[in-house]
Amino acid sequence: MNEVILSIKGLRKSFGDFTAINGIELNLRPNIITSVIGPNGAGKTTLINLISGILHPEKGRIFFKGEDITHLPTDKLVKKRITRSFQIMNIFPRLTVFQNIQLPVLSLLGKHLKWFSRSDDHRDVTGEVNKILEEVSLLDKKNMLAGELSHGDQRLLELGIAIAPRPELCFLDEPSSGMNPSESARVLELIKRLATMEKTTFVVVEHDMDLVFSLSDWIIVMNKGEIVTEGEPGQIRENKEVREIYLGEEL
Amino acid sequence: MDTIVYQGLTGLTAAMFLWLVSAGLTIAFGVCGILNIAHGVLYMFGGYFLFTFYQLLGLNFWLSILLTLISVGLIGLVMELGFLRPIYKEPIGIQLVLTFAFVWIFDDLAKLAWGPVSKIVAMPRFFEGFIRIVGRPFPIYSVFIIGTGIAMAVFIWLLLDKTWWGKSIRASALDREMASALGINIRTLFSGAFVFAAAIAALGGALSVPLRVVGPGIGGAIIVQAFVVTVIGGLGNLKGAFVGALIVGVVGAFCTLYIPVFEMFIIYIIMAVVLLIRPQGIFGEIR
Amino acid sequence: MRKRKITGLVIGLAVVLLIMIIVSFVPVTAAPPLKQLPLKKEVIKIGGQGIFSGPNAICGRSMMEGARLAIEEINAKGGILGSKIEFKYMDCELKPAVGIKNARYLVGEWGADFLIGHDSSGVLMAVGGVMPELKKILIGTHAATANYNERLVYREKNKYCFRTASPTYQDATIFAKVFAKKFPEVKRWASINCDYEFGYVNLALFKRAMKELIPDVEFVAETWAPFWTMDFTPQISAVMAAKPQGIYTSPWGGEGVQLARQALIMGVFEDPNVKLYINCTGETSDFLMGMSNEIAKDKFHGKLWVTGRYVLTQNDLPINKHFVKTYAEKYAMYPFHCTEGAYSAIYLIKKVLEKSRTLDVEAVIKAMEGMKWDTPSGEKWIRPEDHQAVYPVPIGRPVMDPDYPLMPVVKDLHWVPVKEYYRWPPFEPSIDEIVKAELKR
Amino acid sequence: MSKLKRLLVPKRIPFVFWVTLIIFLFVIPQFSGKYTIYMVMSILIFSLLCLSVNLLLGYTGLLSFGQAGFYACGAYGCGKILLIFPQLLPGIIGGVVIAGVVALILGYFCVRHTTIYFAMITLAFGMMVWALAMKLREITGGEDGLGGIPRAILFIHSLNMEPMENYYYFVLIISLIAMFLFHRLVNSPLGLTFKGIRDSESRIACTGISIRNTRLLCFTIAGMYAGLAGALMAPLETRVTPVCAHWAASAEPVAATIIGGMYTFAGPLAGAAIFFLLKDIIVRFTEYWLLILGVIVIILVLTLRAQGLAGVLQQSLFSRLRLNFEGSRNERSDIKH
Repeated sequence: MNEVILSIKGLRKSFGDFTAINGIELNLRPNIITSVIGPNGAGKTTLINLISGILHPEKGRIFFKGEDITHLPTDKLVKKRITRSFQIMNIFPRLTVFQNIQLPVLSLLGKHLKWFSRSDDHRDVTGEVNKILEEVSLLDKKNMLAGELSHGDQRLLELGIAIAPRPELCFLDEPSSGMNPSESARVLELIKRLATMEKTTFVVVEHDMDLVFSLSDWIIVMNKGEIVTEGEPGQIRENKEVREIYLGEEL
Repeated sequence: MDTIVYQGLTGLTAAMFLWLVSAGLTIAFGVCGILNIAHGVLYMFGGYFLFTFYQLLGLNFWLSILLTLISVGLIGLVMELGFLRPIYKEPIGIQLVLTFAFVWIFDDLAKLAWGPVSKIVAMPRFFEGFIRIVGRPFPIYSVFIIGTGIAMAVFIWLLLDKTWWGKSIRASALDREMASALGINIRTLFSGAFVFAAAIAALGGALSVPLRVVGPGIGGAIIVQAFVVTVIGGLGNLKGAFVGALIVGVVGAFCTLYIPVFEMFIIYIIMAVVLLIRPQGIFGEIR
Repeated sequence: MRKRKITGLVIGLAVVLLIMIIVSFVPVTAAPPLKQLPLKKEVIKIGGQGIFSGPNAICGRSMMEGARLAIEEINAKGGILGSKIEFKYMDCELKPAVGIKNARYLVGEWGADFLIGHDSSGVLMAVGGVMPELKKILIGTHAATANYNERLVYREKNKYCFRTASPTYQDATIFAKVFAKKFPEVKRWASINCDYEFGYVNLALFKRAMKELIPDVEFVAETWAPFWTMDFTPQISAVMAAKPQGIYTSPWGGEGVQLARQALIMGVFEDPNVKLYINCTGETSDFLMGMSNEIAKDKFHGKLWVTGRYVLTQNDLPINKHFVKTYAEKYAMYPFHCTEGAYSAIYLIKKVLEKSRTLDVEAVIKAMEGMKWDTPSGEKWIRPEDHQAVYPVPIGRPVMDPDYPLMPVVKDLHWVPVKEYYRWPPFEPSIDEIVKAELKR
Repeated sequence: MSKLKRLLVPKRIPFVFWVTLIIFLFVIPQFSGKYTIYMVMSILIFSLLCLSVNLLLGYTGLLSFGQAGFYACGAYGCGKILLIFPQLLPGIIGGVVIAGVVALILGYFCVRHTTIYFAMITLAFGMMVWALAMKLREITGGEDGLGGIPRAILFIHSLNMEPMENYYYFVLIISLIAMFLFHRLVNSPLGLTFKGIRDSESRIACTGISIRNTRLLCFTIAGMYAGLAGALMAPLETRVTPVCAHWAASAEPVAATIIGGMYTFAGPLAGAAIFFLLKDIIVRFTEYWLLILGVIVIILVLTLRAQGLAGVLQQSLFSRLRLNFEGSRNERSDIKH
């Protein structure tokens, strides 16, 4: 159990005089679902932004399977099968659901620069896209415009785009935000299935504690840009500090 | 040495007009987030109105300038309320095409109103004559222009930095939702800012007519230079606009002195160089 | 709801578009030939174009007014051999592409028999280039590039192109010849010129002529002003730094006004060293009107000299008196070379048709070559080799004159015989060669 | 079968429309005068320019105000080549290549920026081309420009392009090919990538696509289209002058594109025709055509907004027809993001 897919060493990032991430050390184990929890402003999203190359750290290094990826741009990271989803909806509103998934798949198969063939005529792509749409159960809506989907469906699409490049490591930023219980349940079992079937390592930032505890194999607790503690859901539930952080909240 | 000083001063004079136009452009963009191609036309109207008030109606020079600012400000208000407000949320293409159509319309309106002959006003008596700088005559009016330009710079700075209005302007420039949450009335603020921008351009135009002519099409010519200035200084940044104007004006002047052949595209060379070194412009933020 | 509205609007637009297409596709049916008229046509159509937009709109407009004046006079007298003249004038926007488009429209759709006008050399050259295809006669009335008559007509044998306005070089050459005699002591020359063809040619020819006449003449500073220059003070101060005795400038129209005005404000005319300040084509109405205050106050101390391709005081011919008088009554302004060029072009057409008695282009061209006719600027002669009108023009100083209350006029005229300043076939060396030689740039 | 269905059925109405239009274009010279032919040519060329604007504006979300610069590059390149070596095709290709290269170089500066900043920089660079064309007299002929450009021949002397009619067919065929390629492009994976960039930059990066390079590619292609337009114009007008690079010339295709509808393929083409004809008609009747044209443009822009004519039509008339089609569907443009 001591193999590591992603390891972070002394990561630091501050905006002006506010330190968002303060010297984080972290090792992620593969093929499990890890959750990052913590109160607002704990630096969870910043952490993901740093790893996925949207922000650049001032100090520290990030290693993916022992390889330094600290300053790689986002698109290069995706090529290394590290993807993410966004907390604020970030899909292609004027494209159909189908095309939304088509984009990542095309670039995965290195076909996104083909300029003469119609994008729908790539059988392999179409098949793959349909498969993913199946997984996120949007197949029936595939010809709708993404911008016209219901909120829940848009979250699912968000997820779909994130998993489309068949990632080894996938960060999900509040996948269930603004979903009704049934939808988030759907998300939950979807993530679980992918984790087991596709051997994808998931890192989930989540506020919905029920989801977190029923989902994760490992939980990391952050506060004020630092890692408070990490452990199995059971341990975390018992942990004093965590209780203090989540004062009053029922774990 | 003397030549350099003198040439620099003439360049400075030219720079000040550029500064006034780019300042208005920058404010209009910084606050309302709109790129107003018709801004140069407001400069042109500044000239025409001063011609009308001062030359035709024979009013007092300062009064004419005041009236000019007011009337062009009104034009700005009409533009903002009637046409720009509905399209703040539209893609910029719409904004640019709309304001560009204004350039056409205003050019022809000016031609209808003032005829095709380009206009010029007599130099006010108290500005005639020169002071001696490095033994060469330097027009008092140019001194006045330089003074006004710098004064305006200070004034705008004070206005934006020290007054509540300025603060709220900068606030809404940063984050509109936040600003409106703070109880700032964005709509009136935008109108105010746009009118202010128009007035600054008009001031530039008004001050230019004793020295330069005003005629149809002037607006289009000045706006291009203002664009280059803004790109050099960094978009939406007043300090940048000021420095950019100085660079373009003064470097242009020296270019005229030493390598006159390049005079025409020196400003583009400057721009390319700046972009190469600092893609976001001298004072621009990286976005 | 809004959708409905838009749909309606769209359909409306579609209809409009359809109509437009139809309109633009309908070929104009020419009037049926009438045997009794020698020209076999009830109306002779003359199409013209010039600048209507931008700072030089005055030129385009004046050409139109000049042509209109002549046409009204002719039509009032029963037209040309009984055929009335119809006139259509369009905006060339200073864009050659538009000029060509208009020319094609005027000839192809509207059915013009002659084309006149054109302010910018670029446009004139462009339109001239397509005349062989359109097979009609083009008469330039303002744009003055020597490439038009020397290259296009003389070298490239484009017989369809004519011009009633004198070419660029007269300004430079006449000045040189006059001043070499009148002010031989002025030896240090500086120049502020347009940073395009007109400026290059002017300076090159001026230098060349001066060097011939005054071997030890110096050109101490050359500065250039691109299109749309609004602030000439850098140029002026750069020039003045070289302490010149004479300043040669070519920016025209509004730009000419700014330049002279800024020179005045920067004390150029107060400077005892400076004896002469030349502005080419300074006889244009917009220049003189722009300068009227200063001229009235004699701010220039008689140092300001201008040329023009037509100066309204240059003769006392009845035709000139009549022209100036009627024009001034009509437009509260005095005519200048654009007006005169167009006016005389119409009379040229009249006289030629009366001679040829047919609209057949070949015959008309034959008749036009070597034609002599009376114009406000005296008798002009179409030189057969290059289809260029040859006539004398003076230089002079702008002054206020009680006889001409509307605006300043050019007086104190100096002349140089036509033989001496016109370039003659075979036009060697060519203008381009001279420019290359004189301006090492 | 299903493939055949996909190929034909959803396209039936557009298909018929396009075919009739093309046939019409081919027979025009049989029944119309010289000027009409000339005008149709100009419209075709202008629509190519609009396509180039739209590739940036409608498909990649970048507003270029300097396309006239590349248009001029194409025109000068083509003109220069034809003056030296009178063979039409090499001239055209040369023009396109030159424009493409220039676009590639300038694009390096431009594509780092978006929205208004991009617009201003492209405008400034367009004006730089204008200034250079003005200045380099030995190469460009200065203000008078390059004159006497021949329409030359196509490979063999029997294919002489001097007569208008012949050149018309040349322009028509070339621009039809160009439009066809453009259509393929925007429906291809690359086109989809462009649209992705337009819709969400941060997201496109997260699909493993490099934004800047793709933008640069797009900018270059657009430049080449503008160059093609210019290259076709040069022999038509037989003269190229700096003014065709002036920024005012860049604004017209933008206006036409937006009026026509920037998020659609046909929009800019329709826009080009409308804009051109509008101008052509108005200019005949009034000296103050700028005023009228300006007013019309403002009215159109304020009523049609971002959708443009094509968008509105698509939405209000064809939407019912299109809803239940399988496969890709032209995306609608009325959704803000």
